[in-house]
Amino acid sequence: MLSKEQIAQRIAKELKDGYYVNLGIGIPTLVANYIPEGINVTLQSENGLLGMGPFPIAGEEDADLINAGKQTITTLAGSVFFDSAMSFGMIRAGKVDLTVLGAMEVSENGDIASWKIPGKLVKGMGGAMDLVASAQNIIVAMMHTNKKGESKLLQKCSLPLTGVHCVKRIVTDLAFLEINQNGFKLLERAPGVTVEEIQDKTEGELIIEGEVPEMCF
Amino acid sequence: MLSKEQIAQRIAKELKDGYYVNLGIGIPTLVANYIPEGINVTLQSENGLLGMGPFPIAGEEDADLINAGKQTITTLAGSVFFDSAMSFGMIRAGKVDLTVLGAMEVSENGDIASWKIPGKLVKGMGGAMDLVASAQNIIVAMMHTNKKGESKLLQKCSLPLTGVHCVKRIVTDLAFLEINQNGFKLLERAPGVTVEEIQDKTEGELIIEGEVPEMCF
Amino acid sequence: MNKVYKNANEALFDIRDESVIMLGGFGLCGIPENCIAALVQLNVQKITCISNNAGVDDFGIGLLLKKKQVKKMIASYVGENAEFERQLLSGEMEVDLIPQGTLATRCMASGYGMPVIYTPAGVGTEVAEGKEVRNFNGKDYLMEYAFNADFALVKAWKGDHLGNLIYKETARNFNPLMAMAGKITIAEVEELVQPGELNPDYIHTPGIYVHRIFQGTNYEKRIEQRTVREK
Amino acid sequence: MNKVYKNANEALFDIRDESVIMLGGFGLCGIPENCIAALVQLNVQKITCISNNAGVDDFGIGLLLKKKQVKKMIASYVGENAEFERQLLSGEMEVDLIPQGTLATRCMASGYGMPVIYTPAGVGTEVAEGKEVRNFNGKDYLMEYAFNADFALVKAWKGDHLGNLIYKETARNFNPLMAMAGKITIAEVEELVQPGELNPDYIHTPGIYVHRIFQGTNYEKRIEQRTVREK
Repeated sequence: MLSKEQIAQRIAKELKDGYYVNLGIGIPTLVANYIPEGINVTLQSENGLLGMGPFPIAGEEDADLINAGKQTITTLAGSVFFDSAMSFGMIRAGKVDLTVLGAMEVSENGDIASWKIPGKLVKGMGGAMDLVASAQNIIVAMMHTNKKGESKLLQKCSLPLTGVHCVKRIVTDLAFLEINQNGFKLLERAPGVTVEEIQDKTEGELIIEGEVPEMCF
Repeated sequence: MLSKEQIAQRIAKELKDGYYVNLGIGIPTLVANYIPEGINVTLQSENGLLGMGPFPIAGEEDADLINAGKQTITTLAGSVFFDSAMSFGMIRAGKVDLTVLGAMEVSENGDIASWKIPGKLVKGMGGAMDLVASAQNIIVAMMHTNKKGESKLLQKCSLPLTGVHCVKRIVTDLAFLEINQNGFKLLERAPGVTVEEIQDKTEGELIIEGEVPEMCF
Repeated sequence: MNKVYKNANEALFDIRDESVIMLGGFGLCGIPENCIAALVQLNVQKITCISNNAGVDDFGIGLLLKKKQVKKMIASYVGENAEFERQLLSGEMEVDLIPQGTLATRCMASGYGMPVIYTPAGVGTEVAEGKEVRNFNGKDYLMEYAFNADFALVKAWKGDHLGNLIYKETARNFNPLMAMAGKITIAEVEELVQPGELNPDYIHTPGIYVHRIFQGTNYEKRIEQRTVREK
Repeated sequence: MNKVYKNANEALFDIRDESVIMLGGFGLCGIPENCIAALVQLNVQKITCISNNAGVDDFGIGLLLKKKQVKKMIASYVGENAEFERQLLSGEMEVDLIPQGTLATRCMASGYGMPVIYTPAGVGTEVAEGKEVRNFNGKDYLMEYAFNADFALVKAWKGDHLGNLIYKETARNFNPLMAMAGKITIAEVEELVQPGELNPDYIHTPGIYVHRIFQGTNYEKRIEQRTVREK
């Protein structure tokens, strides 16, 4: 079973040199800590920044410089600021190569639910609906099951949707999966996790072809 | 009969303090020379400048600094540069208070033709179609008749249109007219020009109500 | 034509109950602090706020919520505010949640004279309910209307007497977009300068969009998530 | 990921006959002089040019016209060019004239992922022929499609190794819009600097839109209408 850090680490292996990447709040943010050696990626923050740097050193926080999670951050040499319309413009235009975000539920046809639990608090979708509707290449980072132990990989989402037919790949604490026309194709198992356990915890159609390798880091 | 400079001068009397104004090529450009004392207007050039200044002093021309007529110009304190999409954005959004432009023909319902003579050269519409379609307040500056002595104020334009139902007022070498639902309403005569002469040279419906005053400068 | 006002209360002199008001900022970053304080002090009632977020309980738009001045909130994310949650669940306040990019682009559309925009954001979700869906090049888009507001209240870093504005870092966010979408746009700036002091190549909002401007005071610039690293 | 090329010929290495090419600039102001020279030298044939103007007889896009490299010209104003007129009237070249604001906004729409825009420009004229007209709030608008191009060739004042660009004065014009609309965008700059040398608040085109960049040489920057006043 992967820790949140390991989920981020596995996703980071999918980064390619020159990628522009948008990382959502939560586990996705951690991906920035595991960018492979020799790979240069530029992080986009949808509030209006390209080239997001690390958190500031204590005492050097700048209230005018935050990311989409409202965290204080820094810039790097070559960073650019822009307004939110241009920011979502470049997202809609498909200029962002990879989008990593969290989810409450994902369905076997690539639908995602992440912004609302009816009857409980509605926090709002923020930029998630724009991101999932526009990105060509979306990886969802999440736990395989919710706190009650119920699968988050479903035949059909039960919560209000954020977007339809958009998720391409999923990395959970148990597995790396790809969505194809038939369902969740199991690409890799987390170290020490069996195919049976993944099958057990996947409510949607799980596609297993041949030997499923264990992830390596 | 007015000279081109006097046409510009009469139009300049319509300027109000704080106006943002777009002046087309030709006679309209001359309006800038007659801005009344105590009136502050800001000139917009649709290639991407707000706050156009006078021509540069010889030897100080800057190839990167031109107006929509491709003439070398200068800036003023408080000028702003922007791209052409924002420039036409502010035009479409109705932020420009007054647009002055030339025309080949104007019809009594406010149509304007100014960009093409079939069979002869087609120069293109440039920004004229955007300007006439968007501006709330358009004054056309032109001669009352063409080189053959034919009226340019028509029942119906004969040339391909630049825009429909858009011209509000016209200043020619003979008269100051306003377009209302019935035709060209004669507001003022040029000094020494009779109502009869204006009537003679106006093919479209001319509306004359009471005594028509002579322009004063 | 004088655009310069002494302070927020004077610049907001004609604000009325039931106004539709846009407020720039993302989270607490780049919010018009002085204008918000004036709205509280002037006690304007039943306002519709259009803003990406709703502030926190005791700052930003949260101050207006606490005094129950807000009839309706149009935002994309409101997860930082418990009073907001209470008023929403109790039905005291209407809420319209719209995707962040849609919000930004609808403001820009207004400033660019575009009546509608098409965006794929929200297709197939409850955001699409009642909206026109149209397919272009094999992809579905929602038609969304341009937004404007009776008043747009924005915060810039520097501004001049003609209303030209420059924003700092990510405090830019929605400010230039809302500045273009106000029937009356009021800008508060940290530093008000004479025309000519801002480089004309680097102005983000041309003064043609700005009706009133004043130099704000006592900026608190509260940080929502103070995150730091070891030296 | 290296975006930096040595010169125009190298940056344009994969340009092909029949390419659709956008060229920034307004008149001769802010045109990609080095890229145009390379197109002439590489002798690319049957190209479609999208540019506000068509240059003059012996400079700018006029150089491509003279060598009959242009199959089709999409522009808003072409009144400065006699060779253009000749080829147009003789039927050697196709021409599509579109309003300047429509041209600008269609490029921007591409960079902003908007499939179409609505504009009132051209309603009731021959520009509207065959196009959808739609009424919003009592006003008619034409639906116009976003534009993109195989290559967008733009000219900036300064640029860095990541492709971030800053334009100077009115040489900005169409350049940032076309920079957003190229499947491959190639920027030539007067000064190429290291990342970090441009102020991140003042960059006009973020590098995400730019695929290749090089420092141009021998800029002629010809002036079309030299107008001056007395001292």
